[in-house]
Amino acid sequence: MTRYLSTGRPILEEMRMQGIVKRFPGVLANDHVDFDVRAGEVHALLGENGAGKSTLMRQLYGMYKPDEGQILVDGKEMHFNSPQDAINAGIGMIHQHFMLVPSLTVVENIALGLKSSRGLVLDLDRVEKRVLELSEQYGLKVDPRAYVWQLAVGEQQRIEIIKALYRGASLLVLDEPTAVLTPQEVDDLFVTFKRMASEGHALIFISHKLNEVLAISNRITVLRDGKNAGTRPNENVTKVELAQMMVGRPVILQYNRPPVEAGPVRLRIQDLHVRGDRGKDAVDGVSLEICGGEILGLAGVSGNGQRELAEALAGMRPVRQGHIILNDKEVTNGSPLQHIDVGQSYIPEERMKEGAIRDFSVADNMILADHGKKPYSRRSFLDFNAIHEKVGKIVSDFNVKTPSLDTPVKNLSGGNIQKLILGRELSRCPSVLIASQPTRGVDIGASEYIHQRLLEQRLCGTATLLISEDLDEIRALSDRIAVMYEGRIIGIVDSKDATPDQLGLMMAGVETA
Amino acid sequence: MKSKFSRIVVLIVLVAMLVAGCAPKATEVPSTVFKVAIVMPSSITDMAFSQSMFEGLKKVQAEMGGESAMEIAYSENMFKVPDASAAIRDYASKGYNLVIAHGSQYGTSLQQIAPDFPKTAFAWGTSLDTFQAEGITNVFAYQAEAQEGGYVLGTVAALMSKSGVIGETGPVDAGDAKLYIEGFQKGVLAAKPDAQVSVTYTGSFSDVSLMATAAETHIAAGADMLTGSSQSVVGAIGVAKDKGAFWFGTQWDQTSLAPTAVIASQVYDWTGIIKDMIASVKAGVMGGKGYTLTFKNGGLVIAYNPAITIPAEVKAAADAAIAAINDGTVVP
Amino acid sequence: MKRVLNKVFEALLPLLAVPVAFLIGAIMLLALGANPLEAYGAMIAGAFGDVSGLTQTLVKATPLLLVGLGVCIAFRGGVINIGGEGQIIVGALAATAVAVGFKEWPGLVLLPLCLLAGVLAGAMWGGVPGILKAKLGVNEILSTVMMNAIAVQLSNYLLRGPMIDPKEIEAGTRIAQSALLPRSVWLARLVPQTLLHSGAIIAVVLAVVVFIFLWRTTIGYRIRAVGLNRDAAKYAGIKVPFYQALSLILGGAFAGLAGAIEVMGVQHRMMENLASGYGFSGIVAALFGSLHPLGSIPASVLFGGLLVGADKMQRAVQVPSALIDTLLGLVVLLVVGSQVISRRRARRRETRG
Amino acid sequence: MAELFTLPVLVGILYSGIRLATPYLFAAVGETFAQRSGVLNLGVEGIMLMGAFSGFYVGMKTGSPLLGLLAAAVVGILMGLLMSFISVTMQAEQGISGIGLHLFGLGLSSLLFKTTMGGVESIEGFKAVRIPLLADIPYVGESLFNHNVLVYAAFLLVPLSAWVLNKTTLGLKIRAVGQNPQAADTLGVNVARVRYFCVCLGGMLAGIAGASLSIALINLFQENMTNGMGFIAVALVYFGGWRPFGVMGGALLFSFVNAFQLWIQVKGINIPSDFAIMMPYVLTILALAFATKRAQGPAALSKPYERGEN
Repeated sequence: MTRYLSTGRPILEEMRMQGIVKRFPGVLANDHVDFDVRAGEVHALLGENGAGKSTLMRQLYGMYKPDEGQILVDGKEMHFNSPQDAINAGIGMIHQHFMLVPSLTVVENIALGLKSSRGLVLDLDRVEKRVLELSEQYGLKVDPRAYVWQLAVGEQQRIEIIKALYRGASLLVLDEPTAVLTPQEVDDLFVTFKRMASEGHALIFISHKLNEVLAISNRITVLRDGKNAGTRPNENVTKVELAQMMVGRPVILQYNRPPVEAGPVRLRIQDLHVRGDRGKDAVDGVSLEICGGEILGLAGVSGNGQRELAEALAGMRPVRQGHIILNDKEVTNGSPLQHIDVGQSYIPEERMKEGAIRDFSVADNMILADHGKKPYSRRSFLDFNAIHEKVGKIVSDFNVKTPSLDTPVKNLSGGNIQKLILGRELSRCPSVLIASQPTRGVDIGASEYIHQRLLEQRLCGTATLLISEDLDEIRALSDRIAVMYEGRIIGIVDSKDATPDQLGLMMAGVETA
Repeated sequence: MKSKFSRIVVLIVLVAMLVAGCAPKATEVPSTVFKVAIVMPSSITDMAFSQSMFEGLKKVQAEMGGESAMEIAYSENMFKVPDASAAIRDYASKGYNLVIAHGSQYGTSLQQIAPDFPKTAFAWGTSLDTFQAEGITNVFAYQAEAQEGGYVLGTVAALMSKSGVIGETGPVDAGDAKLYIEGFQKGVLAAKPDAQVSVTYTGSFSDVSLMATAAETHIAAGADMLTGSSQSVVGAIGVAKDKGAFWFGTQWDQTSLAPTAVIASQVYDWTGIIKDMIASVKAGVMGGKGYTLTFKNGGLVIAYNPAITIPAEVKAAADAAIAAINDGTVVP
Repeated sequence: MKRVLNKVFEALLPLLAVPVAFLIGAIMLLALGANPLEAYGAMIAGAFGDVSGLTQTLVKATPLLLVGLGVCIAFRGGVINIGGEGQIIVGALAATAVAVGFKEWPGLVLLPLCLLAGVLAGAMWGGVPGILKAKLGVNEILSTVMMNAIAVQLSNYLLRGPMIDPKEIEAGTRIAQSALLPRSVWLARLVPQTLLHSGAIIAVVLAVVVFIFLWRTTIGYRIRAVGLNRDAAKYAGIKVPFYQALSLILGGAFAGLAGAIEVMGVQHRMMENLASGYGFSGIVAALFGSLHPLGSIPASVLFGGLLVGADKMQRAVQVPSALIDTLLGLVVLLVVGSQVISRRRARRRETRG
Repeated sequence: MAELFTLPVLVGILYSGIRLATPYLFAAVGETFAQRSGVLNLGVEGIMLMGAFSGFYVGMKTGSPLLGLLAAAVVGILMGLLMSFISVTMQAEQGISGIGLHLFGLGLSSLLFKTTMGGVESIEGFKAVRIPLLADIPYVGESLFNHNVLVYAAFLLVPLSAWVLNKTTLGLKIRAVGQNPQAADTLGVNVARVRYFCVCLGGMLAGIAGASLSIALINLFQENMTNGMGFIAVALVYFGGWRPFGVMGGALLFSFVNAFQLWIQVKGINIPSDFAIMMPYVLTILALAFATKRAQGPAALSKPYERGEN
C-alpha cells in the first residue's frame, strides 16, 4: 500500500545504489560503491573532499551517468538521463553551492522549470501561495518577493529546501547544508530535517563535520578514495572511529597553543564603516586592535559584514568612514599594493576566484603580488631562474603537491591550492595576516597543516585576523574571539572562557556580558 | 577516431576533385582572341559605375563577334587597392592585351605595374593622367565628364519642378559623385536662379538605407525633383516613387527601377572608348591617350523615360544646354 | 616528445576543417559551372606557387599579423578589440600627415617619426574605448564598433579636405586621396618588382617582441593576470582598470602601426578603403594562431595566402567574388567549431597527467 | 540652427527615425533573446543579408511580400540553427563564430543574388497602412500611423518581447539560463534547447530585419545592403541593457540622430557632411559614457555550458 507525504507525494520507501562505478579521465571517482536510504531515516554520507561523495550523489540526481552499477527506487531499476528524470522520481538535491539565479526573485527561482497552471504565462501568485504554505508547514521562513542576491545564505538555503519540496521531493540529498550556518541555525535546520524524516521523507546528509553527523543521522556511511569504507548505525560508532575511517589514519583533533607574549598593536581599526553591495553599510562602525603574536578570531554568520570587512582591510573596498592603521601607518582607502607594502598578507575567502588564477602555473601564481619585486624581476623583466629557485623552495616548504612548477593550478587539489596561497602569503613574513576562511573546502590533512602554520606564524609575532564560520576552528586557534553581527562587533571574549552556546547566542545577535 | 574521419573527408575531397577534373575542359581559345581584363571597385550589378563599364565591354564583345573574338575577364568588388593591384598585375602577366583599372584609386598601383609589362596596354579611369610625364607609354586614361549630364539633367529638373526645391544625395563629397552633383546644381540654378538646391551625403557607397532616408528628408523638405550618385541610390529611387517625387539617374539608365518616377538618366556609354582603345592596341599603340566621356563624342547620353511626358519646351531647353556645352559656351 | 607531438597535432587539427569547407566550396563551384580542381589548383599555386604569389601572400599577411598581435594582447588582457578597422585608418592618416607635412626632413628621422605617428594615433583610437572601459565600464565591443564608423568619416573628411592631394584639385578630378608620400619614407622593397616590403620584417620582429613582452616582462605578466582573473589580479595589488585600458591601447597601437606600414610600404599614399576587412581578418588570423604572438606568424601567412589564393581562383575560373566570402566564412565557422575537439583532448591529457 | 527646430523638420525626423529604427529593432530584439540566454551572436549582419535576399527573391517570384517574409524568417531560423550548432553544441568561441557567420551570409547572399537575378530590380513590397483616426492626429499622426505593417510589427515586438521575457515560463527559463545555466540545469531546464531556441528566434528576427529592408522599406536587394546595421544592432543590445524597451530607446536615439543629421545637411547648415554623419556614433558613445547606471549583462554571456564543469 502506498503511503503519502503531507505534500501529497507518494513516499519513496527505499533507494538503493549498487556497485556504482564512475570514471573520469585518469580518476576512478566511485569504485563499486553500495549505498542505500530508506523512508523516515537520515543517512549521513561522510568523507573528505574528493572522496567521491558529490560524484555519487550527482549520479543519483541524473547529472552524471554511472559507468557501472544500478540505481533502484522501490526495487525498480532507474535510468536517470537528466535532473528532470530524478525530480520526476521524487528525488531532490540541495547543492553545496546553491543553484539559485541571483538576479531572479525567490518565487521566480522556485517556479523555474515548472509547468504553469496558466499555460505559457507565469503564475507567480499561485507559486507564492504554495511557497508560503510549505514555509509554514516546515518552519522555513522566507520572503518570496525578495531577489536572491539580497538574501543572506541561511535564507538562500531555506529556498533551496522549499524548491525541492515544491517539486514533490520525497528523497532529499543535502550536500554540506550546514557549512554556512550558525549553531542555532543548524539546530533549527535539524529540527526541520527530523520533522521531514518523521513524516516519511528519506534524507541523505553529506558532511565532513563529525559532530553534526552524529547529531542528526540514523546511519553513517564513510567514503574514502571513491570506495565505501563502511556503513555504521549511529549508536555504535564514535567520533574518533569515524575520523579514522575518513582519513585512514589517526587524526589530531586538538592543537597545542603555547602562550605568547603580546607584542605591539599591529593592526588598528577605528570606527570603520564600509558599504556593501546593496548600498547600505555592511560594516557599521567596527573597531578592533590586534597585537603581534595574537590570533583574533572573527566569528559570525556569513553575510554579517565579515566579507566586506576583509575586503576593506585588503584595500579592495572603499572605506566610507573610519581608519585602518597598519604598523602605525594609516592605509585607509589605500590600494591593495599599499597594504602589501606595509607588511600585510591576505588569504582571500574564495581561493579560485580571488586567490589564484586557474590557468596560470604554480610558479606564476606564487609570484602574483611580488612579481614586480626583486629577485623575481629585474628592470621589468621576469627572472625565471630566480623565480623557479625561490618558488621551488616555498613549494617544498609548504608541502604543496604538484607535478611541476609549470603545472596550471587548476589541475591541483583544493588543499594544495590553499597551501600554495598560504605559502605565498606567509613567505613574505607578514607582520599582519588577514586569513578569511582559510580551510573552507579543504580536507582534514591540509586543514591540520594550515592550522599548524598559522600557529607557527603566531609564535613569530604576526598579528592575525582569522575570519571563519567554523566555530571549532576559531576556538582551536584564537587567543580572543570577536563576534560580528549585522556589521558590528557584538562582543569580544577570551577564547579560554568562550563556550559554544555563548558564542552561538552572540552570533544570533544576543549581547551577552 | 577523429583522424579517421578527417581521412575520409580528405578522400571525398580528392574524389570530388577528380570527378570534376574529368568534366570536359573549356575549348582552348585561339591566339587571335583579343583578351580584355577589368578590375572594378564595386559589383558588376551595381546599376552604376562598374556595371556601365562591364556592360560596355559586353556590348563591344558582341559587336566584335562574341567570345571567339574577344575574351573578358573581370574582378569585381576590389575595393581594397592591394587586392586590385594584385589582380592587375596578375592579368598583365597572363598575357591579357588590355587591362582596365576601373577606379581612380588604382592609379598609384598602375603607375608601378605598367612599366613591368610593356607588351600589355592598361587603361585607367576615371582620370586623365596617362603617366606620360613619368615616361610610361602603355597607359590609357579615361574620365566621364559627369558634370555635363548633371548640368543638363539639372536644367530639366529645374524646369519641371513645381515646388522649386530640388534635392541631391551622394555617397562622399569627392570624385565622380562630386562632379555630377555640382554640375547638376549649376544646371538647376542656371535654369531657375531662385530654385533651392540642397545636397546630402551619406558617407558610404553602400548604405542603401541611409540614402533612402536622405531622399525622404529632401522630400519632406519640399523637394519634388531628386537625383543622386553611386550604387547606393537604388533605395532613394524607390522612395521617390512611393512619395510621388521624380528622380534623375546617372552612370546607368535607372528607369527600370521606377518607371513612374525616373524622368531621365545620364548614361555612360564606354563603347566608343573601348573600341578605340582596342583598335589602338591592335595598331601597336599601347597607351598615351586620354579619353573623356562627353556629349560631344557620344559617350554621354541622356536616356529619357518614354513613360513620362516631358513638355516640349523643357526638352528643347535640355537640347540647348547640350548644344551649349558642346560648343563651349557653357562650362558646367 | 609525445607531448610536443600532441601539441603540434592539436595546433594542426583546426586545419582539418579547411578541407571540409573546400568540399562545400567545390559543390558551389560545380553549381556555378567551374571546375573545382582547376579552381583550387589556381588557389594554391596563386598563393604559394611562385614568387609573385608568395610575395603577395606575405604583403597581405603583414597587416594581418600586426593587427593580430594587437588582438592577442587585448584578448590576453581580457578585452575584445573589434576596433582594428578604425585604428588602421587613423594610424595611416597620422603617418601620411607627418610624412607629407615634413617631407623635407631626412628619411632617417622622418621614417621612424611616421611609424611613431601611426602607433600613437592607433593607440589614441584604442585608448578612447580603453579609458571609457576603465573609468566608466563602457562595453568595449560597443565603443570600438562606433569608433570604426567615426574613423571612416574622419578619413572621408580629411581626404577630400585638408589632406587631399593638391594635384587632384588641380586636375579637377578630386579623388579622395592624399598626396604621394616622399620617397624617403617608403619602406624598402625586399624583392624587386613585387610589393613585398620591409614592413613584413618589422611585423615578424614585433611578434617576437610581443611574445617576450607578454611572457617575460612584469607588465605582460600583469596583463595576462588581469585577463585570466580580474579578481585575483586585483587582490594581488594589480591595477585592473589600468591594464585593461593598456591592453586596448596597445591593441590600437599595433593596428595603427599596421595602417602606417600599409601606406608607407604598399600604397605610398592614404586613400579610401585602406583598412577594409583587415580589422576582422586580423582577429581571425590571431585566433587561428591560438592567440599566441608566435602562432600568429604562420596563421597570418596561411590566412593571407587564403585571401590571395581566393582572389586568384576567382580570376582563374571567373566566378563571382562573393564565393570567396562564402568560403572564408565557412572556413572560419568550421575551424572555430572544431577547436573544441583539440581543447577536449588537451583537457583529457591534463587530468591524466 | 533655428530652422532645424521647426515643426515640419521635427515631424520629418519622427517619420524617418521610426522607419530607420525598424530593421535595428527586429535585429536587436532578436539578439536580446540570444544574449539573455547566454549566446553572443555577432553574425546578425550576415543573417540580415540572407533574410533580405531570400525575402526579396521569394517576394519577387511569388508576387507576395508575405511569402517573402515567411522565406526570410525560415532562412533566418536556418542561419540561427547553424550558429547554435557551432556555438552551443560545438562550444566554439562565440565572437569568432559570429564573424564567420557574417562572412558566410555576406558571401552567400551576394552569390545567390548574382546567380539568380544578376541585376538590381525593384518590387512592390508591403504597402503603407494608414490607421484611421490615429493618423489624423495633428502633426504627429502621419509620422506615427502611416507605415507598412513591418514597422508596426517591429514596435509591437518590443512590449511583446518584454512580456515574454518577464512574464512567461519560457522567459524565466531564458533569464535563468543566461545567468546561471548550472542552476537551470539542476531544475531540469534543458540549457542547450533554450539556447538553440533563443538563437534561432534571434536568427528569425534578424532575417525579418533584413526583409524589412528588401520588401518593406526599400523594396529591392543590393549586395551588402545592410552595410553594418547588424553590428550596430548588437551594440544596441548592450546600449539597451538587455531589455527590449532599452533596446528600443537606443534604436530610436540612433535613428533620430541619423535623421537629424540629414536635415542638418538638407538645411545647408555649414558643417562638413562627414561630421554630421559621425553624429549618431559619437552620440551613442557619449550616451553610454554618461549613463549613470548600467544594467549588468547576463552573467553567462558568451560562455559555453558543459554539465559538470566547475
